Amino acid sequence: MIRNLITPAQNTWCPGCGNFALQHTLKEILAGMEKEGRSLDDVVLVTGIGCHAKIADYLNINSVYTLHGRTIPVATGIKLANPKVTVICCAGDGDAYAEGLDHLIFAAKRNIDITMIVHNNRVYGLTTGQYTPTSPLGFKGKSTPAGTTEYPFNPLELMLASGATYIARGYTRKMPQLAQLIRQGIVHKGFAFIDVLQICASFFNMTEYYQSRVYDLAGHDTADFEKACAKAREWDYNRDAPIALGVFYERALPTFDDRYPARYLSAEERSRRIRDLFEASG
Amino acid sequence: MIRNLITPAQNTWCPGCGNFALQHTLKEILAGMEKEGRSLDDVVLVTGIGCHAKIADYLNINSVYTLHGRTIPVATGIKLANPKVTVICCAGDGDAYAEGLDHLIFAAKRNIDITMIVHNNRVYGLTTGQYTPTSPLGFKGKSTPAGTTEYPFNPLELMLASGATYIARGYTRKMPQLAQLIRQGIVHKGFAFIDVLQICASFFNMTEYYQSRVYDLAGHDTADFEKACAKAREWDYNRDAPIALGVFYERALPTFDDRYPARYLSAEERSRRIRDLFEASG
Amino acid sequence: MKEVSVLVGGKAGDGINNAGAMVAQLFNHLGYFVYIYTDYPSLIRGGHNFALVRAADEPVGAYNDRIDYLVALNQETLDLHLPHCPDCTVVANADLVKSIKSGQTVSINTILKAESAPPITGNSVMIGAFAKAAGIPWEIVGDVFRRHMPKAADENIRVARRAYDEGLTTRPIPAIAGPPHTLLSGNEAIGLGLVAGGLSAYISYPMTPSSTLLHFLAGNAERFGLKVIHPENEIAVILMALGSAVAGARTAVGTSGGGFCLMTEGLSFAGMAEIPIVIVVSQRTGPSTGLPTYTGQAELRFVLHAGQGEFPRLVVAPADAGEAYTWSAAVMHLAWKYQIPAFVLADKTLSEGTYSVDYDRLTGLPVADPVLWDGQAPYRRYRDTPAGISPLAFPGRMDAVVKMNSYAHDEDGITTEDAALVTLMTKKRQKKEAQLKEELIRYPCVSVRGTLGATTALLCWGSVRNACDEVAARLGLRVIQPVVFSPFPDQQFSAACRGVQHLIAVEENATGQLAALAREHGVSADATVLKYDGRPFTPDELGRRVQEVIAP
Amino acid sequence: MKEVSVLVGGKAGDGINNAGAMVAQLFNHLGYFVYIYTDYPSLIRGGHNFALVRAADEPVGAYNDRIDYLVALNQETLDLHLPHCPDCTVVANADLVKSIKSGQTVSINTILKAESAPPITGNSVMIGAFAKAAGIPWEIVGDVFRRHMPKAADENIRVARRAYDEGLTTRPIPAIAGPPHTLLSGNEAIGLGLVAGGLSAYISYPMTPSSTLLHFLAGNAERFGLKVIHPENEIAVILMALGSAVAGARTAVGTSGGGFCLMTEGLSFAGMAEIPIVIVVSQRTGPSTGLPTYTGQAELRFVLHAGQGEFPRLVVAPADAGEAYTWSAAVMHLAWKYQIPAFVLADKTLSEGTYSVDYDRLTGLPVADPVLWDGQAPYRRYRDTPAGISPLAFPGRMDAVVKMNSYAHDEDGITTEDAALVTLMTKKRQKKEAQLKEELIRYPCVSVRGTLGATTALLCWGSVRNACDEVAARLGLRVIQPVVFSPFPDQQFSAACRGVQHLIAVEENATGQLAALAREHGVSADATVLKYDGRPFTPDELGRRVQEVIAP
Ligand SMILES: Cc1ncc(C[n+]2csc(CCOP(=O)(O)OP(=O)(O)O)c2C)c(N)n1
Ligand SMILES: Cc1ncc(C[n+]2csc(CCOP(=O)(O)OP(=O)(O)O)c2C)c(N)n1
Ligand code: SF4
Ligand code: SF4
Ligand SMILES: [Mg+2]
Ligand SMILES: [Mg+2]
Repeated sequence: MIRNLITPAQNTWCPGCGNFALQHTLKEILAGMEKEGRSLDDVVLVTGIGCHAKIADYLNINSVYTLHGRTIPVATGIKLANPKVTVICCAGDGDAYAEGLDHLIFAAKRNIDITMIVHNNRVYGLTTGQYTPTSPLGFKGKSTPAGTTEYPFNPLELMLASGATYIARGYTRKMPQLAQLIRQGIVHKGFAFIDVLQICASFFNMTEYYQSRVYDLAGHDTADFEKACAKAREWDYNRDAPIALGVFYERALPTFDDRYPARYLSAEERSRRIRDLFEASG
Repeated sequence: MIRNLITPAQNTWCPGCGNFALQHTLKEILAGMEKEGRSLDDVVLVTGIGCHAKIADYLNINSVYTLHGRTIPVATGIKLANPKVTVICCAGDGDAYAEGLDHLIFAAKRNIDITMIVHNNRVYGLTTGQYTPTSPLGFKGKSTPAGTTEYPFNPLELMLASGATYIARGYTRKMPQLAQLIRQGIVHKGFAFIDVLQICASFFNMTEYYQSRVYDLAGHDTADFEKACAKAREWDYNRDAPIALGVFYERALPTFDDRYPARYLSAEERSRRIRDLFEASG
Repeated sequence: MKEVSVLVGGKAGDGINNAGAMVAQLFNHLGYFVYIYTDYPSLIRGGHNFALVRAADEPVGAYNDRIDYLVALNQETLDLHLPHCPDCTVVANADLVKSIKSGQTVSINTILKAESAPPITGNSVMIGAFAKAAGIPWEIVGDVFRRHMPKAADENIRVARRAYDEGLTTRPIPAIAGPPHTLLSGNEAIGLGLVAGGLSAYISYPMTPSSTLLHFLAGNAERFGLKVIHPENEIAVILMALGSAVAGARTAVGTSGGGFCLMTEGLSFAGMAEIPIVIVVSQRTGPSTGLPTYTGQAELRFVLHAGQGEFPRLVVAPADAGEAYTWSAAVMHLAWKYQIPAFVLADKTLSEGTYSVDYDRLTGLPVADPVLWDGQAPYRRYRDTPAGISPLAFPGRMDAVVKMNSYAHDEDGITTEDAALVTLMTKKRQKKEAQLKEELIRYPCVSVRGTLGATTALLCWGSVRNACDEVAARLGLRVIQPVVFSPFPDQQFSAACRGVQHLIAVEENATGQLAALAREHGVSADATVLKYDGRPFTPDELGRRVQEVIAP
Repeated sequence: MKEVSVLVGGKAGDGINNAGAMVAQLFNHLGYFVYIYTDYPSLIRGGHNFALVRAADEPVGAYNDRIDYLVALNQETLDLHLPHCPDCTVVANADLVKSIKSGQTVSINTILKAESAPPITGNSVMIGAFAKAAGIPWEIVGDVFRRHMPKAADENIRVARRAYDEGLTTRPIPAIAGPPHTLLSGNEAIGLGLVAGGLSAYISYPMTPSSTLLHFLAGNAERFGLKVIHPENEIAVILMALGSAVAGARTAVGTSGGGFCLMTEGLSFAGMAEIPIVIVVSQRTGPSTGLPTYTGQAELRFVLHAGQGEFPRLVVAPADAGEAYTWSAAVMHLAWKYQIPAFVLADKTLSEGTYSVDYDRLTGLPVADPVLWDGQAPYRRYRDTPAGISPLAFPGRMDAVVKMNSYAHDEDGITTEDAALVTLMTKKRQKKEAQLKEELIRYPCVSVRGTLGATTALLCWGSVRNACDEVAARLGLRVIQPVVFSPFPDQQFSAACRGVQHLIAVEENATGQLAALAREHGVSADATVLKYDGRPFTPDELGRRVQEVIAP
C-alpha cells in the first residue's frame, strides 16, 4: 500500500522558507524507497525543536519530535534497540550546534549508523531570530542587537575532527543535489552528516549571497581526508569565499550499533540465569 | 607578603599520580609570578570534579571547585565580570571531553582569555576507572569490561577545528616543558588549551608507553595552521605513533572579554535611567 | 467599573502585537488603565494572532469575555471571534474579509497604494480606522504615533490619517480624567526591577516566554551598563552566571521550565557554594515542549524542590508588572544579602502581558544590604556567624584567598568529609534561611485583597490573581495571594486565612499545587478551580466556576 | 537477638570491601543473616576505609555501635575505632600497628614473603587470622575462598591458611542452624530486579553511589543479554534511553542527584510523550557534589516534582535488597503498562550495603502487562481510552505510523494548540495515574511493621527503615514505611496510621521531607528525628534519639 506521505497537519512555515525544499526532498526520497520495495514502516524520523522540526508533523512516517538539541541521543537509542530501522534526524543549527553540540561530536566519534540533516539557516527561527554558532561575526539578532562578538565555527571541520564517516553540504535551492546527498547519506553505513544551507525567509535571508557563491564539488576525491579539510576550510561561514556543495568526505568503518549485537533471552532463560546468579552469591 | 602556596589540606592522590607534577608545576609558576611582583590575589583557579580537581583544595589561591564538566562556563563568567583576573582551569578528561565538551568548543570559538589545563589521564580516576573520550579503542574499564567499542577523539584536532588560539600538549613526566607550556598559555591573550598527558598510577598507567614515544616539537612553526593539523594528527590517541609535546599552534585574535568593556553606572545614574525609561513608556 | 475591550486579530507576521500596543496607548492617553493580552501560536508567519486590549477606569490585569471592538485584519479573525461578541463594533480590512453584516471596512491595499507606503504600515491603517470609529481625537492619535512608533512615524501617521478621515465614528469612547501611565510588560518590569536591584550581567538562552526579557535587556545593555550574554545552552547560562556572581557582579538568568531543568545542577551548586544568583523562570504550558506560547502554573513545586539536597532558596511569584518590578529588585538584594539562589517565578500571562504602572505609586520594598568582608585577615569564605551569613569578598580582593566549593567544606572552603563539620555547615545554611524568614516578616509576602473580612476566600498566586481580584470584587470575596513561597511565610499566611470558612484555590494547573502546599502548611482548601489549557482565566469564566463551587 | 559485629579497617586501596565481603560470607556459611556497611572517603588510595559486618540470627539491615572484632590493617583503624569498642577482640596487622594492649597481631609482610604471594592477597591474611580468632572451622574458610574468590583462590587460601595456623582462637563464634543465603548489595538487587522485569538496555554515566549498578550490569551484560552503554553525559543517558524505549526495548538508567538534575528535561519529555522508562536515583549527601560516598535522603521531593509541567510518575523507595529486587521488577512492569517514567529511589546505604536475601521467600509482586496494539489500522499512538492507556506499537511495526511528540499533541501524535484537545490529553494522562493508583491497591505500598497495634509509631522510608525496625522491636513501637510515594497510597497510608497517637518521623535529611509529604496527605508527625551528616542511623543512636522525643 503506497501511503500518503504528507499528513493533514496544517503547514505553518513562512512563505519562501527553505524547509519546504527539505520536506519535498525527503518526501521524494521516501517515495523512492517505497517504490524500490522498502517498507517505510522501518524508517524513523527524529527531530529537535525549532522551525525545522515541524517536519515531524508533516511527514507521514514514524517520528519522534524530541527536545531542543537532542535528536542524536534519541536516534542513537532507537538504532541500538532496533538496528534494522533507518533513522533520520532533522535538526536545526541552534539545536545541533549550540544546545546539543556534544551529542553531534559523539555520534561522529561512535559512528552510529544514522543520518543527520542539519537545517542550517544560521539563525534561531522559531524563537524569532537570535544568532547561532554559524551566524557570521557581527550578526544583529534579538539577543545581540549590537552584533555578535563571536566568529562562527565551521561544522564541517568539526565533523572532520570528530571522525565522521560521511560529511556533505547541501543547499535548499539546489534540490536535485540535496536529494542525492541525503539519499547517499542514508545508504552510507555509519554516521552521515549533511549540513544544509537552508534559507530562512524571515530572519536571515541569504539567498542572494548563496546563489552567487555556491558551486558543485564535482571531481573531488571524497576518500582524501586532507583534501576534504582543505575544501571544508575554503568557506568558513564568515568570510566571503566560494561555497562548495557536495560530499566532502566518506569512508567505511564499523558502526557502533554493529558492535552491540542483539542477544535474545527467553523469559525462562532469563529467570534461570537470575536464579543461578542468586545461587552463586550465597 | 609571600604566602604559603600549599594549604594544610591532606593530599589524597595515589602514590605515583601525575597530578603531583601538575600541582608542583603550578606552584612554581605561581611562585614565579609572585616573584615578578604580580599579586596572586588576582589569580583564580577553577576546577571540575575528579582526582585532578583536588588541586583546588591544595593550592592556596582563590579557587572555585565547581561541578563535573563545568570549569569553562564558570571561568568565563569570572573573566567577563572581572577581566583583570587571571583565570586558570584544571579539568579532567572526563570533565572536559565528555560531560562538558560543548563548553570547551565554545571557549575556543569565543577566544575567552582563560587557560585550560586538561589533566588527561584518559580514564575517570575518581569514579574508579571507566573509559573516557581519549581512552584507546578496546579499553577495559568498569563500565566496559569487554573493552570499549569507540575510537577516542583527538582533542587537539577538535581545538584546531574550533578556533582555539593557543594549543599545546604536555606530559607530567616532562615537568620543565610542562611549566613552560602552561606559563606561555597564561601569558597568551585568548583561550589557551593545554592537553596534559597525566599518569594515572591506579587505573591507566601509561608511563612506559609514553616514555618511549614522546618527543619535543622543537622547531615547529606554531603560526602554521596546516602544519599544526598535521602534527596534531600524527598521534591519534589510539594507534602507535610518536607523540609530540609542545606548542602546536598559536595566533593573536581579539578576546571575548575584550569585546565586553566594563561600563560603570552610579546608583543615581542607574535610578535616573530607569525612571527615564518608565517615562518613555507612558 | 467603566471598561472597554478591543480585539485586534490577524495572521502571524501582521504586526498584531504592535497594533495592540498602539491601541493600548490610545486608551492610555485617554486616561484609562490598560491591560494587553497577546495570543499567538508557536510559528513565525500565517497562524492566527490576536491582541486583546482592555481599558478601564481602574487598574486591570486580565481580559474578559466581552469585546466591544473587533479590529480584523483578515476573515479568520471574524470567523473565530465574532460569534463570541455579536454586538461588537467591527473595523475590518476590506481586502481580506468577505462582506460584513455591520461595522465598517477599510482597504489597507488602497490606502497604502495611495500613500505609497510599505506593507509594514498596514496595521497603522487599522489603528487609524479604529481610532475614528471610537471617536478618539486625532491629536491623541498623532501624538501616540510620534511617541511610541518614532521610527517611520510620518509614514504611519499618513496612512493612519487617511483611514481616520475615511471612517465614521460609530461608538465613541469618552476620555476620562487621568494621566497616562507607563505601560510595561511583565518581562520589562522584571528586567527593570533587576536593574534597580543592581543587575550588572544578564545571561540567558532564548526560550518562550522568557525570551522577551533577554531581548529587552540586550536592547538596553548600553543604557544600563549591562553585559548581556546568550551562550551555547542553559547549562552554560547558569554556570557562567555563577562565575560572574563569584567575581562580584550581580547577575541574573532567565528561562522557562525546560531550560530550567538544565540549570538545576547549577542551582544546587549555588546552594552549596553560597553563590547569590537570581533565576527568572517564566512558566508556559507543559509538560515538556508543551504549548510554548501559552501559559501555565505547573512549576511551583518544581522550583521549590529542584536540585539535589537541601539549601535555602527564595521564591517569589509576582502577579502584575508593578509587583514584578518591586519584587525583582528585592529578590536581587536578598539573594546578595543571604548568598542564595533566588527566583522570580512568572508565567506567560505576566511575562508577555502589558500593564499600566505608576512609578510613583509602586510600594517600595526594603533594600537589604550585603554583608561585606571587613578586611581582617585571614579571610574565610564560609565563616560561621550567628546568622549564618559569611562576609563576602571576591577573587581579586587584596589579602583574601576566596575558596568556593561544591563539595561539603569547612569554613575556609576546603573539602571535608567530617561528620560534625558537615552538620555544622548544614546548620549554618539553615540559619541563613531562618534569618531570611525573619527578615521577610517586614515584606508583604502574602497579599490579602478584596473584601478583607469575607469568610469565603480565593487562594491564588501569580498572574491569576488579577482575575481573582475582579471575581472577588463582584462576589464580595477575600483574595489571598502568597507572593513569597520560600521560605514559606507561615505567619502572614495564617493571618491572611484567619476567619476564612470557605477557601477556594484557583490555579492554572491540573493538580492544585498551591492547594497542596497550603495543606503542608496547615491550611486546607475546600475546593479547587483549575484550568490547564494554556489560556488564562477570564474574570467572567472564573466567576462562573467559583459560583459553581460556592453554591453548587 | 544473637548478633556479632566485625569491623575491618585499613586504607583505601587495601581491599577493605573485599575483606568485608569475605567475613560476611564466613558468617553466612555459619548460618547467620548478615549485613555489610562500607565507609570510605571519595579518593582512590590512602584514606581510611572500613567495612562493618554485622551477623545475627534474624535478618538485619543496619550496623550498630557495638563492635566485637576489630580487624585492623593499620594503626589508623585502631586509633579511630578502638576508643569506641574498648572490649572488642583485636586482630591487627603487625607491620603497621604499634603495640596493642590486647588481641593478636599477624604480619602480612612476613606471611606474604613466606608464601611468595603478591601484596593484593594481604587482606586474605587478615581474614585467615580473624577466622581463627573467631574459631571458624577451616573447611568453611576454604570453601568460602573457593566459592567467592575464585580468581587466584589458591594463593589467597595459602596465605589465609598460614595466618589461620599461626593464630589463636580467643572468642569463638558458634555456628547456628540455617542455610547460607544469597548476599546481595542493594545495587545488585536493583539490577537483578530490573532484569527480572525484562530489562534489555541499561544506560548510565558513572556517579557514586549508582556506579556499582553500572559496573554490575556491564559485567553481566553477556549473561543477561543486555546492552549496557556509558555515553558522554547524563543528558545523553536519558535521551538515549528514551530512544531505546521508543523502539520497544525495556530500558533503565541510573544516577545520583547531580546527574539526575541533567535528566529532568528528558523526564518531562517521557511524561508528555508517554515513554516508559525506569530511572534509578541513588541518593548521597548533598547539596551539590556534597559527600559523594556518604548517604542521604534529601531528594524525595525533588524526584516527586522534577521536570516542568505535570505528568504521572511512579516513585518507589525500597529499604533493603529484597524489596529492591521485587520492586525494581514491579517498577519496570508498571512503567511499561502505564507508559510513564518510574523511579527506584535508593540511597548510598541501600545501594552499597549488602544484605542476606532468600530468593524463595521474596514476596512476589503482581506482574503488570503492557497494552499492545491489536493491529487494527489506523494506529494512533495516543489513542484516548477509558483508562487513558494507548495501545503500544513501535517503529518498525507493519502498518503503524508511530508518532511521538514532546509538544502538546492529538491522538495521532501531531502537535496541537487547541485548548479543548490540550485539556483532553491532560485528562488522558491523569486517567492513567488514577488507574495506576487503583492498581497499586493490590501492592504492599506501605509497609507496617514492629508492634502493629502500638500507638507510638516511627514514620520512615528507604534504608532507614532497617534501623527503625530494630528500635521498634526494642521499644515496642509500630513502624510505618511508605514504599510507594507517587501516586501516593493515601488509603494504605491512613490505614497504616490508624490508632497512632504519637508519630515520629525519622529521616536522613535536614528538613523532614516525608513528614512534610505526610502533612500534605493529612497526617502530621509529632516530632522529627533527623540526621544529615552522611552516616546512617545506627539502631543504638536512633533508639536514644527516639526515646528523647517519646519521653523528653
Ligand atoms: C532547553 C530548551 N531551550 C530553549 C528552547 C527554546 N527553543 C525552541 S526552538 C529554539 C531554537 C531553534 O533554533 P534552530 O535549532 O536553529 O531551529 P530553527 O527554528 O532555526 O529551525 C529554541 C532556543 C527549548 N525548546 N528548549
Ligand atoms: C553530573 C555528574 N556526573 C557524574 C559525576 C561523578 N563523577 C565525579 S568525577 C567523575 C569523572 C572524573 O573523571 P575525570 O574528569 O577524567 O577526572 P579524573 O578523576 O580522572 O581526574 C565523575 C563521572 C558527577 N560528579 N557529576
Ligand atoms: S522563521 Fe525562517 S526557518 Fe522558520 S519557518 Fe520562517 S522562514 Fe522558515
Ligand atoms: S586514581 Fe589515578 S588520577 Fe586519581 S589520584 Fe590515583 S593515580 Fe591519580
Ligand atoms: Mg536555525
Ligand atoms: Mg581523567
